Amino acid sequence: MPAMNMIQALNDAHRVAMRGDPDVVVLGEDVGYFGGVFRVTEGLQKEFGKQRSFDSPINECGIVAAAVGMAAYGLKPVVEIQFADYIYPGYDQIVSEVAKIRYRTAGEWSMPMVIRAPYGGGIFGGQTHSQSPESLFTHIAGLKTVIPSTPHDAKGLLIAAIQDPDPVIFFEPKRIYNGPFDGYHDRPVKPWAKHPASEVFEGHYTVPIGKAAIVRKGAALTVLAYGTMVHVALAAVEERGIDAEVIDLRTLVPLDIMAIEQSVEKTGRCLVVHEAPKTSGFGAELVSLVQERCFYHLEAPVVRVTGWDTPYPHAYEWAYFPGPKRLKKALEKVMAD
Amino acid sequence: MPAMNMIQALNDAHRVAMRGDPDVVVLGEDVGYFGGVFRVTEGLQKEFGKQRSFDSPINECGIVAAAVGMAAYGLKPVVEIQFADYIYPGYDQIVSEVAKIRYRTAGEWSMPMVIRAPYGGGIFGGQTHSQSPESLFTHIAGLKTVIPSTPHDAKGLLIAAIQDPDPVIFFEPKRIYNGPFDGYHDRPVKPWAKHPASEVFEGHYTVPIGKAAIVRKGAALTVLAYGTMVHVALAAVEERGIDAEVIDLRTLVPLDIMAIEQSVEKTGRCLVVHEAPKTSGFGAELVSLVQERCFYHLEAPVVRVTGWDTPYPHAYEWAYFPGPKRLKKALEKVMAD
Amino acid sequence: MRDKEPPEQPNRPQLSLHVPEPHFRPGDKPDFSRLGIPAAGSVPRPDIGGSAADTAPLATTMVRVLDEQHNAVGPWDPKLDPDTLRKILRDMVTVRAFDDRMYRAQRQGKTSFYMKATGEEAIAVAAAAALDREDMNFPTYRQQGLLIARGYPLVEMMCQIYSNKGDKLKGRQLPIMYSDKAHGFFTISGNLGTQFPQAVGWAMASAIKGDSRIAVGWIGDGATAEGDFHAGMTFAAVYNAPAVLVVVNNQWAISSFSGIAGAERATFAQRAIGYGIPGLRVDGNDALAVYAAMRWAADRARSNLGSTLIEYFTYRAEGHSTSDDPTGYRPAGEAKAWPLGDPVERLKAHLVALGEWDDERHEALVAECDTQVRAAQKLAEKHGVLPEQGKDNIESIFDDVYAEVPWHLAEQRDQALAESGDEAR
Amino acid sequence: MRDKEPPEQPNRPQLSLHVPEPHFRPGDKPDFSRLGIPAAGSVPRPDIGGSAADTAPLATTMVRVLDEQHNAVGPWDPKLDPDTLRKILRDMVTVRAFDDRMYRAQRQGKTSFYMKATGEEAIAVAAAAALDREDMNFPTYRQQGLLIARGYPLVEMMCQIYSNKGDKLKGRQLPIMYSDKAHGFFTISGNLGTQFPQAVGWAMASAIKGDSRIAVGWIGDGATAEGDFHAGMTFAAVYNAPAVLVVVNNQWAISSFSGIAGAERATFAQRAIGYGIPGLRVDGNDALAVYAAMRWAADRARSNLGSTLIEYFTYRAEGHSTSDDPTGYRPAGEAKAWPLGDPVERLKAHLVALGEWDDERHEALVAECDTQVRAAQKLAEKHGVLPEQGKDNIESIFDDVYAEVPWHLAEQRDQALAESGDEAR
Ligand SMILES: Cc1ncc(C[n+]2csc(CCOP(=O)(O)OP(=O)(O)O)c2C)c(N)n1
Ligand SMILES: Cc1ncc(C[n+]2csc(CCOP(=O)(O)OP(=O)(O)O)c2C)c(N)n1
Ligand SMILES: [Mg+2]
Ligand SMILES: [Mg+2]
Repeated sequence: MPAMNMIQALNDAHRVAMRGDPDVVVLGEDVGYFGGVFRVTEGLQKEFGKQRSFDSPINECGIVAAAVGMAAYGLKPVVEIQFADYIYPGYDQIVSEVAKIRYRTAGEWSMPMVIRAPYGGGIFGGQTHSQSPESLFTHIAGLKTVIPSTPHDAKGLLIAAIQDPDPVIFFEPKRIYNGPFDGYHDRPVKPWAKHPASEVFEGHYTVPIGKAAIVRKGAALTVLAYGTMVHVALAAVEERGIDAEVIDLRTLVPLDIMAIEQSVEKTGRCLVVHEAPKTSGFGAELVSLVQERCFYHLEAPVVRVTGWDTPYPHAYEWAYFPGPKRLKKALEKVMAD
Repeated sequence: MPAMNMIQALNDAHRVAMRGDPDVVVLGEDVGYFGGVFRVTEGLQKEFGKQRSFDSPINECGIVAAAVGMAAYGLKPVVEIQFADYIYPGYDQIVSEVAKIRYRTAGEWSMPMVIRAPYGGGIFGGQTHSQSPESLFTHIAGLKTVIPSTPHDAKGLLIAAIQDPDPVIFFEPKRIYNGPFDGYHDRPVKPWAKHPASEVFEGHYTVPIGKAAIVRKGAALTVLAYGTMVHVALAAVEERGIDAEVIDLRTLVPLDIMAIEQSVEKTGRCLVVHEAPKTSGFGAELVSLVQERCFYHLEAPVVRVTGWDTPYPHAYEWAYFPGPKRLKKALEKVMAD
Repeated sequence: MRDKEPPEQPNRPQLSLHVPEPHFRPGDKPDFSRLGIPAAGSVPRPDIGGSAADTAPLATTMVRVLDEQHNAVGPWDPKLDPDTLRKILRDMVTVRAFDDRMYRAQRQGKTSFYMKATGEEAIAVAAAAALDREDMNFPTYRQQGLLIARGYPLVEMMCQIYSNKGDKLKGRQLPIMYSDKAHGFFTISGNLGTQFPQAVGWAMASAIKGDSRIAVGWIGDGATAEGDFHAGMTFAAVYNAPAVLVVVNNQWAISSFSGIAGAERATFAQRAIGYGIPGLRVDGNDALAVYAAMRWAADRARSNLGSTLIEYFTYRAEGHSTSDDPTGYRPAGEAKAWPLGDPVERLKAHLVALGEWDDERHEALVAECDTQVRAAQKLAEKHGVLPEQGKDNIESIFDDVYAEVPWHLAEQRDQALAESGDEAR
Repeated sequence: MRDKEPPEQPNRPQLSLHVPEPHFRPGDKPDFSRLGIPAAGSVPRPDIGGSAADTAPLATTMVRVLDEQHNAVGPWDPKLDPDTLRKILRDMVTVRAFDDRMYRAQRQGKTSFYMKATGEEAIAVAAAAALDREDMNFPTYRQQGLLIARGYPLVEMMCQIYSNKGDKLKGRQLPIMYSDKAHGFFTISGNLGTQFPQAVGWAMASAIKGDSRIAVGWIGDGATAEGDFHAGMTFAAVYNAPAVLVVVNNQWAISSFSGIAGAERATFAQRAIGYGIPGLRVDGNDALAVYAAMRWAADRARSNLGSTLIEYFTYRAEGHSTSDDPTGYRPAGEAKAWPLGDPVERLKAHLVALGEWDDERHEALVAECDTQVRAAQKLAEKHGVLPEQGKDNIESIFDDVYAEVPWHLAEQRDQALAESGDEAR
């Protein structure tokens, strides 16, 4: 089983899906000849031709709208938004069209498509290359939102997303494209090769949408995380030597509520972690669900560890990013309360 | 003191602000000669001339972008988005520009502007004339989000919003433009005239942004609501004869957290109400804040009463809208737990 | 903040903002003589293989076929046989009868909303006649003529308008937001402009698959201001997409006239030239010109020569919708004064001039269409009208959000059913 | 779902998708002879009072002033005095020296990101010379020449690039995302295109206030595809806004060439004609032509005659940014083959031809600018470089989100300070 980084795994997922289904087409800014600014679509044009993998104009509204038309025709478009920070010009097409077409036509038309976008911070990208806008999509009925945290899951989830009958917003944590990240920016970057989840099956396989992964079993408290923060949380838990259960949500909508309930009912304590700003972030939904459904099991308030309610400040990246210090303080708080 | 409906009160707020400050200009679709499809800007062009109140092309991106340029010049634009459902084409300009310009320029440029939009259901407007997208704005640092529920507050809050140094998203509950609504769609519409809050002071006054209003004092539980739902909640509470404290938030960001904490610490129970879909709605943030800050006072889980996680279905308006039945069931639940 | 006093610049003229104003407001006497309408048959018909530049002159004039004597003249005459002409006439008359009945139905409280296409009937109907049955339309809410011309059952349309038991859209959409794949009619969106670039995407897919079907994207004059218009034009130009892009310029948005969309400085057809796409400006009340232009553009697209933008110039004779009263912003008599006439009357007169039609037959046709519409209405109302709807099948609210109902919607469905006091599944 | 087999239509040609491809890819030998560059001085200069149509011919050719013998010729010769020409030359040389030093600084790990304007220096610099000092620019990230031409301190620019203690933007913005109101330079956005319609809004405000200042909106060839471009053009046309709208066509976005933005079928200047706005296509490497076109457009705007779109045709000689390596998608030698030459060399040669300049003076100038830039760099680095930043003044993160810090940000500020182990305020 080959060891891959997340970019290679995502590239492989495209190839597997495109070989298996001639209706899968890929478009987006710089995705064709060049293979994308993060090289996720590298070589697709060579293998599948310009009619199935090509550059688009710089117009995210047009990219999504073209995908809507293609899906209406019967194709399965996979589009890349170069950075999640640039998805907003396409927001109307996503919210008003992609998300609602199955519903408003009572199923006469459906919108099988994947909208991929690298997201999140930790790369000194400043205000417009670091955002985590997931909760702007989890609020929209009709969309599924998926965020992988390992090469293995990235490939399996992307293939599942391409095969899904419904539109999937697929956010890729760019900070861990090339290696897992424990939150210590001053330590050398570990490559994926050393991580077990870099072992990616060859060929076709899927990781089911809507199922979380318990990445660390534990009894003392439950940590809910996704994307880059899964690795940061794991590191903090180990450091603090707390017997935490760490759940990688993998899919935000539809959420794996069973996994969450079972864990919190067991631990009675819960920490919710994400990079996005706190107010109306997806953590708010998680806290609400936990207290609505596990209230009588809770021994302490559910705590959120998030980015600040400010734009992403370039030079202050590591004071903004929810790193080890913020996590450890929160772990202590949840355990102390 | 003249009795006004909400449309008259908002129109009056425009006039007061425009008379008091020559830099206030109004633009939007159909707002000029015609005075807006809901007539909120009626007569402004006649009184202030075409250079200060005029029709815009049908391009919400352009409307907001023009306002950004005008605010950069030193004007105070007040723009109307014809329905909140049509704000998405302007979303990039709002999220990436309006919200971030003060921050990214360290205060060198500011964006004093008001973006008004009628929102919410109850008028048989179907999927694209009924939406409540407030949580898509409360997540965005740099924006203030205001929602009035009476003519008196509508005028005072709009004047405060126009005078505010920061951009304000001002959502107007269109269902109660002409009269309060108790949630019983089959009962005759009551005009505002009969409601005390239709008494609107003449001339200039403000209702402070960031301050909630306790519209009913009570000890049994706390109901957090805004917009149309304030009136629906009050009616349900009276019917059930529960001694609830009903808080009209009026501003969602920055939130009046003191008012909420004081009330919940007193009552120990909390109900959160909005028309918007449940998942990642603003209710999730409210539930999270209450359980984070009042956990040890809570005698029961905080309950959300919301619209469903579906688009707004035309014929099923009253099965979708969080009306008296849904509220009363929830009130019982919170009290029973 | 701006330095409140602009800097002193003695030899600088003071700037002032230009805000377009329609020529006539309530109380004014409308006069369209300024239009300078070219004579029918006076505009050349370039080869479909030509360049965008070849059509530049056509973007500022008007393709017209029917002359003052009601004869079809000039190079754009599509030379349609009388049966085809009568079919187009019948469909236009049906649209008008349908609009009339449904407008009344709304006024009678049987539904929440309606939009007529009065005065614009030739556009959707004659365009449909020029297209292949398999071509796909991405329409706005004013192209009901496409469905009627393609034989979509009136009862189906009415059930959608009533959001009733017979509505295949399950009462979820605002009235007139039709959708029917089998009749090549993409689901209408309430958000203006979105369908325009979607049509280009569909056309791109058809090209990718080596298909021969083309797409038609429709948009109104006011909505051309949306970014979606630019997205559609740009993608159409870049990929040479097999699409026909249509601007229905009825000169009004809601209360704002086409000048607020930029029509004071250029025609909408001229926009196309700026993208290197051919642009045609066409008399939208002349059914033969409408047909000829659509046929020319469709042939280009189908021959893999790329997209064409057609501006159909017409006049919105009635209110924007049942929520609108145009006397608030334009002269009441303006529709009467409109010089390009009534598309139904003009086609009728042409058939009469051909000796293929007469007043009795026309009256009979009008009566027949009206009867047909009334009959359909009776049938549709058997399935109920809006005020009675939304009480049962509550569970249907939660279907089709996704292919399968996820847990959170299942929970909400149970809650909704409990609420509606009908646990029965 | 689509009927997997497209319907049988024997006499229908199969469609296929056109995907634009640049003329040369890595390994090819670039040859720009196809361009057909018009002779300098050969293009007429219409009156600023004319219509958009008058400029239609200028939208497809190229306004050029400097001929092969380095003389300024033709109606567009702005007849600038030698001192003005030397000032423009100096500013261009300064931009190049600045880019060179800051590019190295990024490579040395002193900052995270940098973008050069190599080969495009004439555009921002000569345009600035043609504008009034009070006019407002809404730039992209490649108009550093505007700041340098207006005398903005190099140290200020460098402190922003280093996000250091001297950075007036408090380290919040990506390098080169400058902002300076006093120098008429609006805050650069990371989101492409947004500034273009904002410029029109500023111009509308100036007109509303009876001011005489105009706005200039800048955008790249690739970004013209964004909806914001259409918003800007539409608002400019509707309100006849006193703005100059500039497309810097350097023929490349990141890895995609201008054909992916629609340039195969029309020039960017032609877009303007479609809106009824004058469009000029100009040799962007000819400083005199750049100046003359901007001056013509600025005079129009200031005379309340409305907006003009200028396409400055140039070539992005280096990578898109420090994150990009162009040899991955275009021939390495392409910049050398670019026929419109180096804007610095061309202006130098013109001054020499005028007898107003010579090689020694030029070498002296280059050395002087380099020294000036190095001196500024020393000063800037006294305030620190990026890797050392972000450790103190943590509380500043929470300022300027709003005019006043609301309770929730105050709480987060305390949390951040506690975290950074520096309770000291
Ligand atoms: C994005 C968006 N903005 C605004 C509206 C409100 N609206 C509905 S129809 C309309 C006027 C459209 O005019 P036009 O495009 O000329 O089409 P017509 O009604 O004349 O056929 C407006 C402003 C909308 N539906 N969507
Ligand atoms: C909305 C948005 N989409 C995508 C990007 C990513 N991006 C940054 S620069 C660039 C290319 C822009 O090319 P062009 O407009 O020609 O400007 P140039 O770099 O050539 O000056 C792209 C795609 C962005 N910054 N914003
Ligand atoms: Mg119209
Ligand atoms: Mg470029």
